[in-house]
Amino acid sequence: MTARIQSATVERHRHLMVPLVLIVVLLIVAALRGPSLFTRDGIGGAIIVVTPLILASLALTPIALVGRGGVDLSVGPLLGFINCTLVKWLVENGWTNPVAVVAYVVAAGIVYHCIIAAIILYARVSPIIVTLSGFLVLVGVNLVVLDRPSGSAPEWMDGWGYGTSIFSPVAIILLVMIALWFLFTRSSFFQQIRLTGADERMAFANGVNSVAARFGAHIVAGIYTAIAALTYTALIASGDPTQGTTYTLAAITALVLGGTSLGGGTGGGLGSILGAISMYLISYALSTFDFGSIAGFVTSLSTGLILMISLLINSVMNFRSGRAYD
Amino acid sequence: MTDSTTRPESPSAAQGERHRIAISRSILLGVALLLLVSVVGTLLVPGFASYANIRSMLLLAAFLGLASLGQTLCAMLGGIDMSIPYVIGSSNIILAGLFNWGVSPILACLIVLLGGTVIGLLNGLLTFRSQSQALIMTLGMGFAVVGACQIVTSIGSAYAGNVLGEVPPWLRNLSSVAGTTLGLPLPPVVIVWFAIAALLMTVMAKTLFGRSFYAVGGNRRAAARVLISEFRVWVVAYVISGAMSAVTGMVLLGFSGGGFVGVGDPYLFTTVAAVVIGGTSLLGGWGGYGATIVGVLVLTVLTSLLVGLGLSYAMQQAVFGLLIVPMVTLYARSPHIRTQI
Amino acid sequence: MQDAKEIVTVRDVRKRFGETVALDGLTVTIRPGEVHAIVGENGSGKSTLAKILSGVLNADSGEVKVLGETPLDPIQARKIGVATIFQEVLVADNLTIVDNLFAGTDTLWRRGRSPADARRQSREMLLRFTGLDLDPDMPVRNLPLSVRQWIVIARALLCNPKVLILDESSAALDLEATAKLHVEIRKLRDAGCCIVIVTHRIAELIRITDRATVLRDGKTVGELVGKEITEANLLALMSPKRSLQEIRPETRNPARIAAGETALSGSRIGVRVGAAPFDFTLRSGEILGVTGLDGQGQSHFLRVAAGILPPFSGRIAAAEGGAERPISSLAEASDHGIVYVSGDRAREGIFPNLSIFENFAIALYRSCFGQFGWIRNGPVDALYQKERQRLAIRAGRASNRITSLSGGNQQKVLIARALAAEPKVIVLDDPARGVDLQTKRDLYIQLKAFTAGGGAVIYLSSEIEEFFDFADRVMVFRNGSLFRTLSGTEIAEHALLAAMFGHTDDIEPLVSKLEEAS
Amino acid sequence: AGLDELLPEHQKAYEGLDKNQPTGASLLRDFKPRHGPPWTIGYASSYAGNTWRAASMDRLMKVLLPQAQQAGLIKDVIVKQSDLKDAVQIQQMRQLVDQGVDAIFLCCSNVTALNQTIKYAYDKGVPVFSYSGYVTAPEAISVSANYVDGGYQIAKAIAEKIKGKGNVLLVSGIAGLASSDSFDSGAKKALAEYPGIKLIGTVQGQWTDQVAQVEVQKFLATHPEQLDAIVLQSPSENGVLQALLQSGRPMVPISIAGEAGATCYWRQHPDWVDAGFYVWPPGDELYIVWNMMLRTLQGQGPKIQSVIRPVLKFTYDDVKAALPEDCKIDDPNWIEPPAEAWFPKALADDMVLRPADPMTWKSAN
Ligand SMILES: Nc1ncnc2c1ncn2[C@@H]1O[C@H](COP(=O)(O)OP(=O)(O)OP(=O)(O)O)[C@@H](O)[C@H]1O
Ligand SMILES: Nc1ncnc2c1ncn2[C@@H]1O[C@H](COP(=O)(O)OP(=O)(O)OP(=O)(O)O)[C@@H](O)[C@H]1O
Ligand SMILES: [Mg+2]
Ligand SMILES: [Mg+2]
Repeated sequence: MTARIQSATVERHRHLMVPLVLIVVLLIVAALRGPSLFTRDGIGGAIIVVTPLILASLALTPIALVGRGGVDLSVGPLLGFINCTLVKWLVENGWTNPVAVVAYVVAAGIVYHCIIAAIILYARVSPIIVTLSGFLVLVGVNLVVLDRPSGSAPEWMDGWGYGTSIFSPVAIILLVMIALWFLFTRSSFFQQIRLTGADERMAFANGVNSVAARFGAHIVAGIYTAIAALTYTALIASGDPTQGTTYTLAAITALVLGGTSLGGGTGGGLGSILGAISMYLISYALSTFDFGSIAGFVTSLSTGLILMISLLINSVMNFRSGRAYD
Repeated sequence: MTDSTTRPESPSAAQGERHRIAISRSILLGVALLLLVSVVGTLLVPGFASYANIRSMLLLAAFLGLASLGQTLCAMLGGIDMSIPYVIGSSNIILAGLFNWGVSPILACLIVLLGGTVIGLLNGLLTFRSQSQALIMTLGMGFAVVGACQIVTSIGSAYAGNVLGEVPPWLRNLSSVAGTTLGLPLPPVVIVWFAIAALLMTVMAKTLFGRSFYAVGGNRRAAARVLISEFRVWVVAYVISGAMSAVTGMVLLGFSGGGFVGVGDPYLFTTVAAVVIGGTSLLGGWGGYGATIVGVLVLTVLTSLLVGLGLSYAMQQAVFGLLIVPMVTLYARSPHIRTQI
Repeated sequence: MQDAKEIVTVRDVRKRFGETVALDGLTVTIRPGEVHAIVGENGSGKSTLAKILSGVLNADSGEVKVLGETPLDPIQARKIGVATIFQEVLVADNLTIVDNLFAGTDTLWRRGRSPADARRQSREMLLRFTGLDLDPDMPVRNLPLSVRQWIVIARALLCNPKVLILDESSAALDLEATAKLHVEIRKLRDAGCCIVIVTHRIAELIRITDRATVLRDGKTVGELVGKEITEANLLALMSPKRSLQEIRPETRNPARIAAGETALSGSRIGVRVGAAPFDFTLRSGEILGVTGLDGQGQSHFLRVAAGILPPFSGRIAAAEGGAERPISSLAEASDHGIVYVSGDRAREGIFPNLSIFENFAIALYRSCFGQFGWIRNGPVDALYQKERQRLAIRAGRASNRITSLSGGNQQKVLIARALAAEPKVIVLDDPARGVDLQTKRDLYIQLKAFTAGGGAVIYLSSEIEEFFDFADRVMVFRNGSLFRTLSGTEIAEHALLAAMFGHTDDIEPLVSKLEEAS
Repeated sequence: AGLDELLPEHQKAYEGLDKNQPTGASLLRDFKPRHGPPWTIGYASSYAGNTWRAASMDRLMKVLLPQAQQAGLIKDVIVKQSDLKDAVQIQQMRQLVDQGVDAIFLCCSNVTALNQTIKYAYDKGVPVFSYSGYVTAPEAISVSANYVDGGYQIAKAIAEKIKGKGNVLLVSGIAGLASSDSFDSGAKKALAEYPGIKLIGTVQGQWTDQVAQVEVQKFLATHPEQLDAIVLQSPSENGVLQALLQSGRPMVPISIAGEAGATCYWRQHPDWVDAGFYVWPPGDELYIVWNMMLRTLQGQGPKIQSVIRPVLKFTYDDVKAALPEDCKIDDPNWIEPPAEAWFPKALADDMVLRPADPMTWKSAN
């Protein structure tokens, strides 16, 4: 019996295997090639660079979990939007009170995602399509808000992107958000999200409030995207209309590397965190090699291969738990 | 999207095409929108309806149309192919590179086509078992391919991402604005596109092979029971997608006269947008290339209109974005959950 | 204030889907402490009623009162005390047993019970119902249909309901399980809550219900109480057009079958590890029944016989002009004229995105036109019209989506598809699941006609009544292997039960136990 | 200090410079390297996709690096590509610092995003240099031509060529990047001085011939009205030329800034245009930053945060000298002025407090 429970527990965490192994391997490579990663500065730098990605991929997680093949393509542009408007609308008008700033970014994220959730629910269009249009719209809007990289972060953020200490403000934000995430996953609310995502018809028919669950999932996503934008602003200490967009593919990749299936069902926040970290480590490990003038191409090639191989292993391992055939 | 009402049998009702659920609703809407945009364009933009403009719109539509073909097939199975833009860019520079290395044009084209097909095959094989991860798997494939091809082209050249050189005149003529078909002032690639489209649409409508896509998209298990192999259909979709991306890359070389790896980038989300606006749901089972063609034309004409109105690339994207949801809501709403239990 | 004697009042309720009228002025009243059956042909609106009572659907017009309130959505219905087991077994494949079991018990902010309790409770319940000690953290994905059905039933019982609605919940259960279910139902009734049962299993219905409301085309056409509830009366009300007589299939004739040569045979077949291998032969002109308690290997055997799965050991062979053609794949099977019809239409039957016609035709394209050949609708259409008449399929335009048909009619389309292929052998996996009496009869008649024409049929059912007057032989499975084959007059309740429960001798005690259980 | 320390003739080049570009006294004027030569250099490149980057990389690998290695000044150059992702560029730069390079140079990135990273490097004793585009970090040295002036002169020459009236198209670079925006502002200023000239559109050429070609083709297709000239940011003249040739329209003058293909067309059609301008010749721009970097590492003490030189005009005779009659009009190479002409010793020496020839310099110890 206990054996059975074991197996069940193992099965439920199987998706974490690949990112874990990947991280270990990459850490070894880093240790051999670029040991400076393990210095105070190395870690400090890693944290400020990886935090926006971790938070962005955490933002994708509840949306993936709440089902209908939910993947938020617009996470990047939204991050960019909050970054630009924060710099352009608030800082340039002198509203730099920390409380006001945080309140604004969170509100912006929540409002956007409530709109998205409402469209998904009431227009009954699949999330990937809704967020694709969100992506396109925001890409445009961002360049209207800020036509070129410029502006500056609120001065209380000065030095947040300097990253020479492990417990930098950014690191603390990261820890708080992760802690909050695990509180969230303990809540009954999160259970409702999982039920809705696993089988919306079952959930609805059994009196699960699937509408509230979806709104909730999107609100959480909005909050995490907002904080991601905040830490990104700290990283570049300015506004940038185009950079945010690069986070969409990066975050989705981290999500999937973390073993979360875009088809719903498996996955969770821990996976996304590990996925994001391994994304950073991939980039770091590759940068420890010197490929001269073809560096960019080798990076692209190896990133692609690592992605494919991890996914492959993942799907092979989860094969039993994959779509059952006869 | 469907006429799913139950009426008493009328004698005439049970014949010919009536047997197929029409996706005409989406197509009609698309065509209506297309006409609207064209009229607005003609009124607002001087020379919008000029032959020169129509010709170049058709040309750009042909490129997008060829690129979206594979995306449509994948979407009909609930898959997605993110490697399209990267395969386009790669085949674009590789072909230019091959020309520079003095490989005979025909052979060069065949090599590139083969390459695209192989990549498509790999995509299909790799994604079959974990179909929900197709998005990232194909993306990874894209990165890998584009990286590899740039490394190859950078051999003996400083201009890796960016291969310039002699493009054979026939290829230039095939897909440059000034190209002519048998003397007619219309680039041959447009004709080629129409031909491929016509062929594909008939095959989809009129052969078991074509119907298999709908069957698998609708219910994989049931398809297996009637001896339709999900595996084969799935892989074929991706193979076609890879091959068509390679073709797109080639004709784009003829268009721009120089290899550039970034030439495919605009097609990353545009192909998806074209498919969706046309009326093929990304969840599989619905739509078809006919719908995508409408989507492609809508996007192209709209782009031309927006450029004409002086909107920046960014604003064009925004307008597309604003367009998608209403369009899809009009004809591709998923059923209300209440009716699904 | 509603009349104390009535817990559920449905007055003149209408519901339409597009142009389909599902309910057309339906009126039902259900009193406390009664087991109330809703009977009717496929598509008569039973499930729609069930959905309206549980707030899944809302009536277009008319009055719906449950304990004085109108359930507008499942959440509210749950509050009122309505628990429904829907016709389709609604479980989330990727979630664990316990998650599925307690779905909906938690509110948005508060947990109903501690995870530990939940685990303990779920293990106890499933042990009681299925006799299996199941790990609550195991995903339901890999569980057999019957266990999933039990999970859904247990879920309903867990929210100790005042009104319990079962829409064909026994369809997926075998005899023993059904008996257990009846025990639970009686308990609840005696506790004063009222139970609404939708079922096509007349025998079961007669056994357990106190009152039956009969529906036709979304209208109430009559109410039967206690002793009035008989097959004859029910049929008369459900479909007055035809008398009971003419729909009784003609009785079998052993002589012809003995004469028929072998159509399909298997030697040393083992369907799973450690199961004793066995032989079987199917003669043309014969209807071979297959049954057994759940998980005894019978459905596995059926898939082997149809070529969907290769046998674990031994070989299946189709006889063709004396020669034996081994069968190891679906393709080979169909080459040798063996077709398979599944009772699980949603999962492996219909194409929900295709029209009724294409659902019928798509299986025929290959034989008619080949892989890349030109499809011409003419010939297929002729076939379609023929089969439609033959099976009396109640379908609208052939271009309608198949999902606009009721379950029973969808099933008929699938059977029509099988017959149209002019096979030698038809393998049917519980095809009558959730199919009304009328349709069943039509089906039996068609299969009889088919065998009369020299065809052979393998027919799996967990409802033993189906075999009476119908099957020529019945293979009873036990422990993954053929336990006993009954033929001719042996095919009767007691003998079948005995075999299913592994007794070879007389089994009066067991049967009486079951009887009094139910 | 800073600008006013320069000789007056050199100060002229700073006129009309982009206002965000820092021209204060350099923080590196007393910089001492952590150790003597040979030094290891990091090149944090953000992009490798166009001929310009390629040509510049070519000069580095084939000419400058070998020379400096010869002179025993440089051990190696470590190249990183961040594919236009700021976060990656930040990570790579920090990584370069942590793995102990002695200096970092980078090209035309976001003007502000890297500032904290540059400070990080500076505090670790690693000077950062930006070429062909500036960064606002006070710790860095930015070297380039005066792009506002470049845009101005190029546009003015075109305007003169079409006699001050007609429809003009502007092919910009990458919207949002400093050098691109500076160029545009200068060009627009010049065109505005001619009432007869109408700017009928702007397209983003992305500094890539193929992109420029497609964009111009789209533009021509949707703008049937007459077009009289094209002002463009190089590299894109080859693409624009192709677009014009393909469109079947009459050829119009376009600005020439060093891409061999378009210049070759000029070689073959002498009165197509009157003058070309070097604004950011890929190899030479790199030469400046390389030169200033060596000087800084040698402790020559740069005076000012931005090293600016005026754009350089060239004529048909220079082209004749540079290209043969049978040149190719899609030649992706660049013709550049001799490095010495682009960054004369006099100018270089004036930019530092303790001038010395960087190649012959010997470390004190
Ligand atoms: N005749 C029918 N056959 C099959 N499905 C139907 C039929 N009528 C309605 N439906 C299903 O019911 C769904 C909801 O009906 P409808 O299209 O009217 O949306 P709606 O009116 O907006 O629903 P709601 O008002 O509850 O949001 C449809 O999308 C369709 O899938
Ligand atoms: N979601 C829906 N969309 C369109 N039509 C529907 C829908 N649900 C039911 N119908 C139609 O309403 C009628 C009644 O359906 P219902 O499922 O209530 O019949 P039923 O009595 O449950 O049949 P069965 O015994 O096969 O379950 C049928 O004609 C069916 O086609
Ligand atoms: Mg409605
Ligand atoms: Mg029903």
